[in-house]
Amino acid sequence: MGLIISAVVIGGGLLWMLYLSIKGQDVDRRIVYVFVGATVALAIIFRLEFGEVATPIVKSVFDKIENLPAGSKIVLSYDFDPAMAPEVNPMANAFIRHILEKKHRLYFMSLWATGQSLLSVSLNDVLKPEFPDAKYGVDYCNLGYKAGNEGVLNVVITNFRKMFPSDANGNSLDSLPMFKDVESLKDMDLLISVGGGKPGVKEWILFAGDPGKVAMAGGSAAVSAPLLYPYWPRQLIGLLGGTKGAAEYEAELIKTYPRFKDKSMPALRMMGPQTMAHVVIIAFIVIGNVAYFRSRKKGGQL
Amino acid sequence: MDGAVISTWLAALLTLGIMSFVYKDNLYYKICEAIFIGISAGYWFITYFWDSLYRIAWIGVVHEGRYVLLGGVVLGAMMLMRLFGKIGWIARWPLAFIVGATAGLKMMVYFTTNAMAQIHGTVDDTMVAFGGGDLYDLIGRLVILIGTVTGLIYFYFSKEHKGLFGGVAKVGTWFLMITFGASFGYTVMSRMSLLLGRIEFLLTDWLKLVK
Amino acid sequence: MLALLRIAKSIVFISSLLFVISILPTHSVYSRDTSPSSSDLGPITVRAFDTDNDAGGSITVEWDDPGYERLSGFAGFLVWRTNTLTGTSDSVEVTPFGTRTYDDRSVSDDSTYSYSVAALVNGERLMSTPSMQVRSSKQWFDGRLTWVLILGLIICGAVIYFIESAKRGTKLFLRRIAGLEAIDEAVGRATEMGRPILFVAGIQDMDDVQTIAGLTILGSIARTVAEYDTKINMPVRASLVMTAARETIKHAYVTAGRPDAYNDDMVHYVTDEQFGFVAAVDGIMVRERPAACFFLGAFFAESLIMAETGNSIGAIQVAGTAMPAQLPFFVAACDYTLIGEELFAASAYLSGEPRQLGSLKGADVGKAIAMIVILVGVIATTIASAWNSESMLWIENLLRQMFSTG
Amino acid sequence: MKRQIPMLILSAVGTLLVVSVFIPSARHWQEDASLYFDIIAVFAFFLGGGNLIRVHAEKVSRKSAGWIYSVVTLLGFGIMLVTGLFKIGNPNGIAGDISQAGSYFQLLFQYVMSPLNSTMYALLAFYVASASYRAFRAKNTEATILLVAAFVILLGRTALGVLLTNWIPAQFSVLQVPNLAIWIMNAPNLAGQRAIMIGISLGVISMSLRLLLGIERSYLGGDN
Repeated sequence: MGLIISAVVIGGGLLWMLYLSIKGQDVDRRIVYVFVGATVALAIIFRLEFGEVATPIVKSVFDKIENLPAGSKIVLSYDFDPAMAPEVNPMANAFIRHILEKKHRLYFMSLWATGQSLLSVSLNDVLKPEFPDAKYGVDYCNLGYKAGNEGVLNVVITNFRKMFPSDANGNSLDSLPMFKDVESLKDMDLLISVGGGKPGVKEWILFAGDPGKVAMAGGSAAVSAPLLYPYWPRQLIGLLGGTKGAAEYEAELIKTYPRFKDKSMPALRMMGPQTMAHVVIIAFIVIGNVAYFRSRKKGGQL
Repeated sequence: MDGAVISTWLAALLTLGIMSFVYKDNLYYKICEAIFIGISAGYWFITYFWDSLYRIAWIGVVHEGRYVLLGGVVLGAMMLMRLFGKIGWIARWPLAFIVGATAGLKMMVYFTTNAMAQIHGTVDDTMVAFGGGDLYDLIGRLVILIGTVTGLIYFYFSKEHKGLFGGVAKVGTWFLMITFGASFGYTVMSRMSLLLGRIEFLLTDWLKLVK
Repeated sequence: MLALLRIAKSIVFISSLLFVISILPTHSVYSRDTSPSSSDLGPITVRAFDTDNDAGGSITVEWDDPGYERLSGFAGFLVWRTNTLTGTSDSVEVTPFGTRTYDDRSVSDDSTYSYSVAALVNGERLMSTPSMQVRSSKQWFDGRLTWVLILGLIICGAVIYFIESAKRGTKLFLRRIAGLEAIDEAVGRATEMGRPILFVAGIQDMDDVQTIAGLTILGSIARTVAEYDTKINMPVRASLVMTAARETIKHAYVTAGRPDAYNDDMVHYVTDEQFGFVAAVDGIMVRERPAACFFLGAFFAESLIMAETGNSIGAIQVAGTAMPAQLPFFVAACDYTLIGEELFAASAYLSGEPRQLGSLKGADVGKAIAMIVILVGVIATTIASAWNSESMLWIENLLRQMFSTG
Repeated sequence: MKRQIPMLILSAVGTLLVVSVFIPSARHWQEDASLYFDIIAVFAFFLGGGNLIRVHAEKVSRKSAGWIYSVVTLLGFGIMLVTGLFKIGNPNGIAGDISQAGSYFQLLFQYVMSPLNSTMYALLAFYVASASYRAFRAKNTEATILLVAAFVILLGRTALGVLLTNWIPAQFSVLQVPNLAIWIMNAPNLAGQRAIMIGISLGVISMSLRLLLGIERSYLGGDN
């Protein structure tokens, strides 16, 4: 039913735009805006979901976490702000679930001031309710945010305590058991940065992963993912690009650990409406070109 | 009404206010914009204040005895001389410090990580360009090689883009266009997801139209 | 992706092959099943040396394992350190399985040390003979960066050479850049229409070299603006940029001989928040309707929001950034876009000053080197692999060494 | 004098930091420089924030057009300063983290700033659509190449691409749209990115040298 309504509304609208274009009228940009909004809203109201299969670049991150021996040390850095959160937060949550499920030790930090707030949301909404046995200071800890962008990495690559004398809650690092054998980032088994701006995955590669020779994985907004491709697979073991990457990771996680099936997997859910919106944009490009060639045939100027 | 309801309404009203801008500039948007500017400027000032001034400068100098940081404080104080007309020119000193540090640091970072690493990567990717692998690999490597070199030729400033050189530079622009088109197409999905997040908030959390 | 994957696969394959070869002998002699007693095994040999390329305070210890790790009661290797000046000894670390090296970062450059390594088997310490005495020291030069230094000197040398030769009056040719010629046109149009100019120097602070590049272009634009007496509006996201931009514009007005027309309010701080800043800039655009918009500096997601809003009010738009991810949006929505390097070259072009132009010619030498290296590298590796040429292999390895950055 | 000393500082700091890359024991200068930058930036904020207050206060006092919005901005700024400086409502008091859940500062961030931020960012979806409609037209060779590349990638990121081309037999699977999209990302796109990145780094080098040598110094102002 929903599918039919959406198809009629969206298809009809597109045909109307095509008709206008063939008649040689240019479509007002506001119509384009209304259309995009309506498409997305319809797709949300009548939920559509597609299956996802992990591509190699995502699978390699999953396999890395999957195959590290239990108790490995993994840093997860929240390098994003609320604006980017819908796209990359699902990645961070999927990482938390996978890492703790595998009984690794998880060190949270953030290079973005706004990241620490989102980090505490993750801790309260995902980590604490789903992993009640995880002990603070033993299984995970939160270093919080430090100003200084990649300068922070410059320091912690040789010495954590110099930059973080204490964690986000004011405990000295020496009082946390999981910091006993950690001096710097070099002692980690895997670094994961989730972000989409600067500092982000790229800065982590350049200032931490590369100089420290520590395995590095990333999650990034789709916009910056192509820039990170050149680093894969040499300087980056894998990368989750955009909601699609997040959805692939979620699908892989559910496949391997069915107990997460009933948990919220926002990226998977978001893929349906996105695909719809995509199709509409493709249609816009086609219609735009029809309009262009029509006007050219008539000898009109653009 | 409890806090959750108020906060949802507040967020929804602000969301709609900003969205109204795509239709046209209006009073509602102007209010949201004014709130946004005031709140966010305050937010950042407070964040810098506690994280840099207090945690780095004050704790660092007074409690940890890292007197080297005093240099930063002195330079920062010089910045404020801008407020006093006559000796305002002193503010150029910290500015000069920052520009010098940026030039020095960024020059080396860009040189090693952008230039050297990318050249290394290109040689690596196109290695054994004419041996090994199947046709697919071979074409891929050749394309990377040709694209990188012709792209660089496009950026070459000291020769007119004419004749053969101009032709090669033209091929370079084609590669740049593919790059731009590909990045654009690739990005569309993530842009959509942002809008999705907001509309979902409006429909689910606020209007409760969708569960 | 497939090509990269194959390369990755072959790397994994070769390295695993090497790994297998390297562990073969020990495998065949000692397997867990035969369980030799510890007395059958030879001594552990230990080597300690100053960690290379560091700032001192660190000694690297390496040892080989004659087979202890395969004993059933093995618990790890204990690294034991003796300070040979004071005679005190202590254990520094028990290394995890499979480790044969330890970087002791708790030493002082003023002492000498000797290291032993003990295999911990069934609660026993099977101690090696101590290593030679060693003292940590700092290096004055990081040897890994030799090629960075050499290549850097060549490129910087080329830039300086051309600056100097331009200073002496050598004529330099530079091709035209369309986006730059549009700048005067844009300013002119704003003047004719009596509408202001909007200038945004990116959204990064002064610690980004793109912001500085944007400001240097602002210097040229502001001079034209001052001469034409056009209005300029420059909202900024970072306070330091505000200070620097004011200096720049003021200087331009003074140079143009109109210092009295300058006003600090031309540049105003909005907010440090990325999208708060965008909200304000969009508001300015639709309310003040600038005839020309300049977006020159480091941009992120806001690039398209600003450029499309500018497009909707019909302004002439010139953009320039070295953020590759944002270039497509500027290309799509602006009239002219300075792509990457052109942003940095723009101020030199606009100034027309020979020394500045010379520096661009120097950068071209860098590009020539890059192209030559890529081509030579590809030819050498191809020949080396196809015909087993020793000399080509040597060239390939040399290039690899040159451009590996650590 | 007013220009020579800053020039001297600039060149000396820049040169020292370049040199520090090569000297292991001098690397901490880079950290120190980053910290200095942070500290200077806070002080500079007093100028920026001051400017913000002055501009809006002037609008209010002159009752110039839209002065009421300036009142709102000033109020918002003031509220954030007060709640943040005194950490009002912070469960851990003045020693607590500023982003501590429950503090007024954090509440304002979460319920006012966050939605504004996300929505402003979300507007991009509209602008991407209008830009696609208007700008992606096959006007000339360059525009056509741009359009085709974008089109293939767009198709490749959706199920539509799979549906359209999965009739292509396996030995030509490269031509299936999703694979073609990946190939474009990894071959020609990568090449273009590389050329841009190498160009940028050389641009930064020549720009930095112009700064360090004092050839380019418009941002430092004049002698007055």
